[in-house]
Amino acid sequence: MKKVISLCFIGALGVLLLMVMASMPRMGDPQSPTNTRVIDRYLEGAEEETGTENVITGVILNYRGYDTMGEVTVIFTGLAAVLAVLGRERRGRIHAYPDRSPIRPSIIVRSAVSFLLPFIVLFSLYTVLHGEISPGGGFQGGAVLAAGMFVFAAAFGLWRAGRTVPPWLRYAVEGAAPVTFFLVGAAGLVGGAEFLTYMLPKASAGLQPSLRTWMTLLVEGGIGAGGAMIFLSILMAMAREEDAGGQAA
Amino acid sequence: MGAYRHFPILIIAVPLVTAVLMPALSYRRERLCMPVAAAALSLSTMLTFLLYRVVRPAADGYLSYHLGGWDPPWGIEIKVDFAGLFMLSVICSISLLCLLYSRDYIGRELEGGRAFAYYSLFLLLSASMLGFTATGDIFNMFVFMEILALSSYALVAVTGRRNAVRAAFKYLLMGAPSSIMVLLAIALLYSATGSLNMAQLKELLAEGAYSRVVFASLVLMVMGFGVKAALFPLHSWLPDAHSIAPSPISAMLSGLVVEVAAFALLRLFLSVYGSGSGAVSGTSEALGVIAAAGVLFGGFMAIFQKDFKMMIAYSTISHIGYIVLGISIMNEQALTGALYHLLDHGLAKGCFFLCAGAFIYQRGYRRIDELKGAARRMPMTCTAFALAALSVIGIPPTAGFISKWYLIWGSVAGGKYLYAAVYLIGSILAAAYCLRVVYYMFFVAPPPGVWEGGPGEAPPLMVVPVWVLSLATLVMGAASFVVINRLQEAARLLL
Amino acid sequence: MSDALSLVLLALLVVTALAATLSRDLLAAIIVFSGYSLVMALLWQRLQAPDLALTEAAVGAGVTTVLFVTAIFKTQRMEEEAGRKRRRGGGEKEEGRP
Amino acid sequence: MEKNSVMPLVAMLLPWISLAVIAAIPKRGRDLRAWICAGGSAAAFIAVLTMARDALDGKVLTMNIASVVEGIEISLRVDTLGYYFALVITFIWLLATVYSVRYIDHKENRFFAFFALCESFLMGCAFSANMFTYFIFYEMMTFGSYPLIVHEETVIARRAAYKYLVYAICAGTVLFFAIVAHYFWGGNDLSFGQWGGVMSLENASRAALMVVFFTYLAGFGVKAAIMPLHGWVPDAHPAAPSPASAVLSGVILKAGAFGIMRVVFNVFGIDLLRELKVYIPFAVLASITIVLASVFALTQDNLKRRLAYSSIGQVSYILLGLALLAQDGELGGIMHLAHHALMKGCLFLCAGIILVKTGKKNISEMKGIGYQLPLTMICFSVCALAMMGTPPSVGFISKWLLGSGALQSGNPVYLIVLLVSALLNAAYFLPIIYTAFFQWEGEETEHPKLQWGREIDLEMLVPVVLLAALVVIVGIWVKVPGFPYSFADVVVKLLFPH
Amino acid sequence: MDRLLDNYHYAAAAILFCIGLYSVIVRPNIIKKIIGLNIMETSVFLLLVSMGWKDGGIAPIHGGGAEAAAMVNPIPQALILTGIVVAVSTTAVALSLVILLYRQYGTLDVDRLMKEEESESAPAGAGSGEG
Repeated sequence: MKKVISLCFIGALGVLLLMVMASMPRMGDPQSPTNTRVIDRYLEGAEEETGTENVITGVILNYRGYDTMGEVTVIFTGLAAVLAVLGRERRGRIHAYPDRSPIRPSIIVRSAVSFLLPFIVLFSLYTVLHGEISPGGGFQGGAVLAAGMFVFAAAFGLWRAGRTVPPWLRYAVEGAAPVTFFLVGAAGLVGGAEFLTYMLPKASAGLQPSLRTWMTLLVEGGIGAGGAMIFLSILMAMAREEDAGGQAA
Repeated sequence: MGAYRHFPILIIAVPLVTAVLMPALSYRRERLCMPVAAAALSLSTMLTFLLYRVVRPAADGYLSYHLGGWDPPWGIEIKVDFAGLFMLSVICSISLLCLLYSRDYIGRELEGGRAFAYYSLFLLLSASMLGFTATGDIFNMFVFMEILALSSYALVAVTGRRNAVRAAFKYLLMGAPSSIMVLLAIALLYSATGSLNMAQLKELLAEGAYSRVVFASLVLMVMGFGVKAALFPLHSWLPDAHSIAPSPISAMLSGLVVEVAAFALLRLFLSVYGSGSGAVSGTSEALGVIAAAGVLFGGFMAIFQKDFKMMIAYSTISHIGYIVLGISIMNEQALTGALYHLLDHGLAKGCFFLCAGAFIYQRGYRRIDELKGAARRMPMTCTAFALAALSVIGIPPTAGFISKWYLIWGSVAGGKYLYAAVYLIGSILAAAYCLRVVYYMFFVAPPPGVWEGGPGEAPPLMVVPVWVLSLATLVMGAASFVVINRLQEAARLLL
Repeated sequence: MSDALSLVLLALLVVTALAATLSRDLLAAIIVFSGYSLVMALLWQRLQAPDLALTEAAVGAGVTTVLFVTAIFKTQRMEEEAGRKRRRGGGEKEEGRP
Repeated sequence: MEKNSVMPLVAMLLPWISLAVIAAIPKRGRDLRAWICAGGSAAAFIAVLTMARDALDGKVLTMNIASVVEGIEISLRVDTLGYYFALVITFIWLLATVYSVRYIDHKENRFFAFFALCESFLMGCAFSANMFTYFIFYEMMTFGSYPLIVHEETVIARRAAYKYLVYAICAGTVLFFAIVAHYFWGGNDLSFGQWGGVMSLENASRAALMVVFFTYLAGFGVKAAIMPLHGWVPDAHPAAPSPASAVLSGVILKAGAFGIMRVVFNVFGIDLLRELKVYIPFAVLASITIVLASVFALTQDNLKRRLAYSSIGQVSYILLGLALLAQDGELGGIMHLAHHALMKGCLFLCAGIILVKTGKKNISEMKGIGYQLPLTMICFSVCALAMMGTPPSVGFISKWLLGSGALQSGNPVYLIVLLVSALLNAAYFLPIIYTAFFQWEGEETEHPKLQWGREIDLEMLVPVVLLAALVVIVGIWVKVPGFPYSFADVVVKLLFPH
Repeated sequence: MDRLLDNYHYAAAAILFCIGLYSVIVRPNIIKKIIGLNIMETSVFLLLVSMGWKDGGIAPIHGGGAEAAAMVNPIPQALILTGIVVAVSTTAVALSLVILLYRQYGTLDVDRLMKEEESESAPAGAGSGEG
């Protein structure tokens, strides 16, 4: 019964949505509000104003930097939530992943992974550092790095992974992204400008490339490292074996 | 202006970054988590109250902060007008009290290794509410809403008990789709206007282009925030979540989180879509009917509850109905009443849940008939509860009376006599469910085996917040003149 | 941009989404879902959003999938069928949902 | 004629002395505490007395406490009418407190504390300068009197108190609506400033004014026990301890009547009411209440219950007086407020003494009780006769004035109502006196001898005797300044300037 | 309706949204519900991206003499980056809750969870625990 009702509801919603879509501006229309308002400054000005060739990065880190600060906080919140629900994994209590996996990764997989891994890490670093001139950026790089670590963990087990990236490192770096954001922003405050303006009082002389770029890189690196570590911690918390929680109802 | 200029961002960013530091802090010194968190929150509370010196209810009385120095609409803007500042101060002070309360309560609830996550999430919750209220950019609003949502799911489940986890999951299953609806609504709005800044949106929407898209986005917004605010048909997650969560969290959830969602509705109606537009007027009519139904439904359900916290949760549904009804009436008086009721509801409901927490912490009692004769062993807590109950009913001279006065005045002035009747019936229902408990506490002999021996009053760090809250309801009622006129000004400006 | 390829990609999206929704084998559903993310990434690449394509490929197809797989190894691989229900709970399906 | 003064506030706050003391020494020295409470209300009485001169000269003392928004402020204002009510309150309260020193035997802290609170809140009502303030103190008083009724904590008391609370809350919400409507249609002016009334047909339609008036009538009518709304009274009075029920029917019922007085005098004004013609249903309601209440009283055997019904009737005398809208009618109504307080207070206190000394509740058990408690029963009889309206007594005065008011207003039918009710009063009071003095257990021939001294228990007896004496004295020397007439006269002169 | 022929990306987004909603509301299995959530979210992202499209547009990256006029709208892409993060965090939280639920109830089926809820009267159960 309830199924029928909800199906009707969904159907009705779908029809309504389609009607709305039909009455929206034509996709790709250069005259549509989205393509006429606000964006010109981004497209023309970004390069000079933010010093990033990749407009996306410019927007993310400069124009809408506050959003990105919120974004990295969201992912940190995800970590904190997972930890609050499942608790941290206990050191040395992690067994080969996946615990009850039917498949044992074969030697081929392992050697393939160990061959690929350096390239993955390299690529992620490239993505992070080259974010402002080419596609990519802090978070993308972090995600790639995390994916690489996941592959490593899948092949060699979380235990190895947990040893390769020691806990203290993770604990320290987890919060890196928001913290770097805050520090850079506070630097702007100290400089007498608004929060999150990438500038310092009077240090920005003879640095090459400009101080703004250095700070951008700092933030990118923070986001990347923080994101990767957070993903790894979430995975570990989810994959740790059950009795370790000490919270059976 | 001077240094005041930077306060808004500091108010938000300081708790946020403190929350992020918690894991690193916990790695060696977990005991320090709570004091550090309290310090951060009290700092932003202080800054918030300092802001009252510069923010005035006048056309140019607001404080606008352009992040990164990019002026809107290109950059993101934090905009603190008087109504927003009022909400901010409510959020700050109540969450500070709940945080203090948590030390004993959570100290016993959670074993080490998870407490840091609790405090981190608590700070994230408060900070996200602050950011959510203060922001002037509609997508930024969404981001903070997500932080808010995630942290509250986790905080409901933090004890890790069967029904707690289930309640949290129920909450998530209703909350996450609603967030997506809000995101979709924002997308539609952006496609119709090409802007995300609230102020600019209001101007652009006044032109009335793509009216169908705009209307759809408004409806989606109302559905999305309606779930978060537990409006009547979308409330089903609330009773479980609020009654099963640890009590300080229940206080936060029902005292602040649902309120913030209601405040978001107010912002949308007045500061984004504009009270004039046809979409808003049509929607607010429907919203009024729904809210009225919610008032009555919540009140009736609350009367028949056996579980104390359940009763309070249903009363929350009813009172959110009050606020939304006031918003939907859309005139100056009703709006003032709604704003003031945000304060009153926060204080009273916070006090209720903290009282319930005290009973649970001391005796593990949570059924209402277990509270018979409670006043003999825990007089302080019971008296505080009675005071707050007066405010919930709306007896003069409590804050509840003031807000109800304005709400009813507004509904009479708006010619909505039926709504006035709804408010009156609502307060009769409130009297029914509150006074029953007060009567049990003070005038009924405890049943055998209950309240014999065992601990009495809760530890001071739990009793003090309870009393501060319940006295605040009295003070804000008797001394409402300190703020009410300026609130009315702010309401006039919003319209 | 009305060209055949994006039409195909969209159709593929819908198909994969339906498959992910309807299959009883959760693992299969998740694999299909990661395929869905990859198709989405391709589409975004066509829509001139390389950053998004990269992110979606890494996060949607990579991280999310791994998290899902972990969750499944922690719980169970198959959806409960009506038969197993009837053995344990007594056919809820017939009674309808509470 | 207006001058600022803190005196009203001081008078209001004096009873809180008792609270302070109780908070200070909750355990030790029971009598000491009780007497200090009595001292508190005595102080309040004296403080009120000091304002007598201004009130008699028609001066007005004002004091603004807080202002919520324009038109809505919490402020005190002592005009003659309010002062008069405050005088009644504090006097009855003083006697009742003295009486309770002996009477109350358990939970005395709670009782005295809330007793004092109620006094202070009631004075707030009397001194309030606008409807908003009045409502605030009125509601506080309502909730403050709940513990007085539930004091015995027996099942009956609980049920009665619960009933009281339900009635009170519903009334409160109705009243709340009435006040908002008043504020909205009365040109944002809730004050009791001028005697003409603030409502006018310019600001609001006829129907709107009707709505405001009748919601006010319903809201205050619950306390004033107008007939369909009287349900809580007959249960609450027997349940409450006697001093509580004395003030309950002596003063707290009057708070409702006083509210209606304010509505009639200061909100609507005589002329507007006459124009709206609402006084007709009002008067009819009052008359019905008078007659029916007396009829119900006939059927009661429980003494306090019978007294309660008689109170219902007597309060409606006041309302009838108001509804007549004639000079003497208003005069009689206002004066009856005090007169009835004296008489009914005395009667209830007597009932209390009977209960304490002989443990008898029902009239049928009271054969020959006049010989065991002669003084008490003499006072009782005096007041009972006064209730019937036999001269020389206060009851006679008010009945006389009301009657002439009925004639002035030109519909003598109300005169008949008064006569009928007088007969009914006789019908339910005389049997009590008869049972008390002319019936006794045992043989007709040997006469039970008077037992003086059995009732000597000054704290309880002095108030009774004092009240009974006043009933007669005030009935004889009516015009002495300080007696009800002197105030009522001022008020009525303000109402009917021509 | 002919506009729909131009906006078929939008239409696809709407359809995907409904599929996701179906999976969230109707499918009894929890993991399916979470998959549905992800589908809903990505559908909104698709809507946003195609909203930012401009006829003959190029990626908004300077260098190589790309002229600004032809670039597609960068804002939706920036928003979606945030949105993706939000989606994955939500998924992580939901999945951890799922793991805990399965530990305690031994089922992933919502109907059975509801049955459990009725059998154990929720508040009392919490009451026994929470104090």
